[in-house]
Amino acid sequence: MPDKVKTVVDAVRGIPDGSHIALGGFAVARNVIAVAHELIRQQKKNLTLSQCVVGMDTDLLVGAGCVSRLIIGGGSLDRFGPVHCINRAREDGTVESHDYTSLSICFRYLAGALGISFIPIKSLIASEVLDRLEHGPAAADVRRMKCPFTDEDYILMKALNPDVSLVHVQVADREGNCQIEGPRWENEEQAKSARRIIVVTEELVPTEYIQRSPERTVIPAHRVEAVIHQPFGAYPTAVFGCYDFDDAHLKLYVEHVKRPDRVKQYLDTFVLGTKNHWDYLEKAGGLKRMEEIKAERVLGY
Amino acid sequence: MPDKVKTVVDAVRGIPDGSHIALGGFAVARNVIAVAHELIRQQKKNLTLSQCVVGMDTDLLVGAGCVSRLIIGGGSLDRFGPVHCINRAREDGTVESHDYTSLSICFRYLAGALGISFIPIKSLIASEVLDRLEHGPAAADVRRMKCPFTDEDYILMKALNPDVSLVHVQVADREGNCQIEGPRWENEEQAKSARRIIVVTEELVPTEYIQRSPERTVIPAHRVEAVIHQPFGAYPTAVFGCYDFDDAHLKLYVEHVKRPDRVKQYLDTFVLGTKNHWDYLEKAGGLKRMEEIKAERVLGY
Amino acid sequence: MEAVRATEIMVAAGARELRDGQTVVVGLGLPQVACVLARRTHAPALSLLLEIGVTNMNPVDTPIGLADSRIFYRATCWSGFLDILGMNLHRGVVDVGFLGALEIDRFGNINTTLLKEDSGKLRYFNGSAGGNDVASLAGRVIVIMRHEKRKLPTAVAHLTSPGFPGGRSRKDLGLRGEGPQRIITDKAVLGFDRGTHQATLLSLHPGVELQDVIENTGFRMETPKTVPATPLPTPEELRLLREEIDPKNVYLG
Amino acid sequence: MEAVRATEIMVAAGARELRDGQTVVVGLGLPQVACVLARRTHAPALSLLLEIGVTNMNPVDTPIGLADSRIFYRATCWSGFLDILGMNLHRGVVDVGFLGALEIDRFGNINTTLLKEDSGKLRYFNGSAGGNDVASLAGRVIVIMRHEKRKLPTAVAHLTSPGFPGGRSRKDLGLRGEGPQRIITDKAVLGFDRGTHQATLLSLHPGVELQDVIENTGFRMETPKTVPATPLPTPEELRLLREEIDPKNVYLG
Repeated sequence: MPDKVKTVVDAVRGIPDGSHIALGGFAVARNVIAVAHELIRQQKKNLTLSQCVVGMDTDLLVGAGCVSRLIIGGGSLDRFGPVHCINRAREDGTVESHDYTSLSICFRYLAGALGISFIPIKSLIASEVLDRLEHGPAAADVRRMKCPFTDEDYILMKALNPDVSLVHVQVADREGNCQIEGPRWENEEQAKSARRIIVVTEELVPTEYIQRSPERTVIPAHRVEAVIHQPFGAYPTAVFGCYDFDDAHLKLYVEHVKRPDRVKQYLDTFVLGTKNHWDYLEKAGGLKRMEEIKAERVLGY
Repeated sequence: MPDKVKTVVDAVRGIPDGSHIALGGFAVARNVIAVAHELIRQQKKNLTLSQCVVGMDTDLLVGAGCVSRLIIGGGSLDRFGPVHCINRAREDGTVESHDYTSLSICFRYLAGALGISFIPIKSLIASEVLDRLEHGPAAADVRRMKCPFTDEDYILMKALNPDVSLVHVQVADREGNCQIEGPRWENEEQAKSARRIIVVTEELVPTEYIQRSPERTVIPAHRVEAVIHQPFGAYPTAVFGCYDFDDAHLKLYVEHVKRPDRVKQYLDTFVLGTKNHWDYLEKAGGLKRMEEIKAERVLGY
Repeated sequence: MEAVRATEIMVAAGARELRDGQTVVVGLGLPQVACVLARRTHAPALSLLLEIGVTNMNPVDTPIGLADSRIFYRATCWSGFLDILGMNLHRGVVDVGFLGALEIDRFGNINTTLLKEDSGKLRYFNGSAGGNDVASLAGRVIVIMRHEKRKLPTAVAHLTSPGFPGGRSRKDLGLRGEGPQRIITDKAVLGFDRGTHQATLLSLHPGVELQDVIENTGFRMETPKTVPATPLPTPEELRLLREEIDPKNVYLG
Repeated sequence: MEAVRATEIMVAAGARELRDGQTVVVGLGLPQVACVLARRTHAPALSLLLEIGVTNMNPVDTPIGLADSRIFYRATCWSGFLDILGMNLHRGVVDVGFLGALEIDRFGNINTTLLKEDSGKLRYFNGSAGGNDVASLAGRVIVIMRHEKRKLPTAVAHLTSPGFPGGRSRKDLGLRGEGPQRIITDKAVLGFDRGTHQATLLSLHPGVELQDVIENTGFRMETPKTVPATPLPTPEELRLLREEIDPKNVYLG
């Protein structure tokens, strides 16, 4: 099998403006920070981002002005606060937001992953979430239908097939076989629904390691286009079994982004003002800080 | 959590005649032989059996006259030959057979597992498989439909929700958390589509063992009604990591069932003529034979 | 012994809503504390599911949210949304969904999406996440929240998750499950009338005046002639909460 | 060196239909041998998928079927039908499906379900399993089978898996993929006319007479004026087949 290891710079170069990108993060866990930063450094524009529950990765990209459309189920940065950039962009109308629910986004990815162009759901019914989808920019993506077998009311949703899916994993081999530790939220359906899959891995392992527990392979090599090897690539969000979130940095992030005039300052310091992810990690505390948040063997955090 | 360990006798007592049972076997691998035998000993009648790819478990139950309806994707005993009892029952019309494909049965289970009452598929189209479903006893379970989003032609299928799902696994705890080694065919969707789940496990483990690798839990405890602990419970079919199929016994089985007049002889000797699964294992070669087919640590067979 | 706090009455009331053997989809915070309390007392076989894909976790440190690795610890199954919200919640095997709310109205409709400021400007919050899914699909829905007039309006500013919209029956609307059954606040426990589907007062927490609740509720509410008192947590429940379940007062403080 | 056997010509012809980097859903027997040969020669990045839920296995012993643990060995992913047939085949990322057949007719329709005996009695066989799914959904379908008149009828006794039913285009019928592209037998390689969707003769295996093929084919078939010869396996291909891939002649014998 071919070696698919690429630099984040090269991988991101291959993502055109206007792409629909599915992001693998959830709140403050396994966010694709390394790729989000590079998308910002390369000043990508008009991206559509989709995600079941948004995270810091989406908030960063919206804050940097890379995004024109969101297809999401909701979300926050857990106890660190709301996703200020996303919420503000929805308030201002600078981003067109298609607001679903966790399961309805997951079902749309599932349909995309299975190659069925629609899927029924019993969520959304009798809610303003549905009203806004039906009477807003997502009108073409939802329909009402009765089950021909049971006569039950359903909402039909159109499959989601992102152009690119970005997922952060603990372990991958050079061919792209990926294994995820801990809960996997929508990562499998999301990845397999996409036309292209780019993964970021904490650790590169020989294929022999993958073959020791093939039941743990969530994304198989033949679907993967590129593997980016970036330790602490999800920092300051947590990667189970590798490192905890950095609460100090997350607080600093929220302190900045909750004020529109300070978003730029955060981005200038930690993204645009850094050459690459290693440089960013140095600025964020370097080796000493990373060792402090490194996961303990038994607990996984 | 409650202890759900039961004897196969008690578990099978709770399955009424006429039930729809989903069987977890595939050809000559991980068949639910221990439960199939007990269903035969207790002379269950009018069962509906469903399975993506049939195995010896289904063939036995059909051969013993317990079955009135099959909902299946096809299948054989691999190189050991066809499923003689099933094929003969279809030829004679003694069993009503709804013949689908591997994926369409899997999709029907998936819909059942997700609680959606229908699911679209692009298989079956323009085939006599579909004609026979539409113009036979499965007419109420399939419909044609155009996708409202893409205008593509689809077959809609009704969800499958078996009364009971029987799955043979390598490892379970007393509460019912189940882990499967090797490929899982349709076991997860099949189990989760059913109203009741009864599992047979080669080995009972403490919950702590399950907690060491929770990502391997395919069926979680809160869905499981009963756990039957039966080593070599799938014999003479194979259980990856535990034991190989017994080719001598499978040949003996096929030699018997290919002749209608000798089916009874096999059943009398190995099922009705044995008190329980231990007694059957003794008759089939006992400890020495089981040690011969026991899996080697690295290869898993 | 320290005086009983409102949060402790809330989680004890929440725990009492749960039966042994039930399956519950839960969010972090007071709902999760209520479930753990139930599991440690009368409902040891309660199954706790987190939408992210965690079943029956046994954390030893206090997590700050669903994305916190602390909440993954010693789970018996790690899966994902498709399993928890699809193959359990949508499948119809979740008995109880525990939710929080920005606002909940007299028909039990929940808003977690946005509020309108006096200036008319919209302010966005977390949106649905799994909230709409749970409210649409769980057997029973229990809401735990603070009792404030603005959080209990006649009609929510945005109907994110349906209770009984328009006072109509769930079945007529095409919704599954029995919908919201309880609103547990720091002052009282509310239920829903089976005919009108409107919120009614079930009990007042000890020391809370009826007038206080009426003034701090944005909608008109049926009240029984004599309002029962919400039972206090037992000494054993208080001990468990204070010494074992949330000793650092992360949620109860 | 031993004379080249028909099975060896068949698997070499099958291997040559595969491009490097393609994803193939394959059954056991000659199709799998063809894939392994391709992977060992010009297509090292071929991905092999088994419907049961096995990806890129590296068996060291010869398996007797898909349910044989020997075929699970050193795979890079174990999953199930939903992944292989759903998230790969139905998803549209499977380039080639390799099938066997009880019968295949002039429009490439496959029967694996039943045959009618002269007495009129039906005899059932394996049915579809993944066959209909592969034929309906894979990018290209390649069939490997023995060349017998009764196995190549004008119309199959049961249309299990569609090629171009009624000679109609796949698109008009609502089918995905390009349908059957090759029938590789022990005598010849057949293709399909892009206009009429009928089977045509592409090449004869060395030593086979045209008349032999015509007489052993149940339908009338277009034949080119000069029929090319199917290329023989190269010495290296023969060495691999005989010494490494199937030394015990389980499939090639």
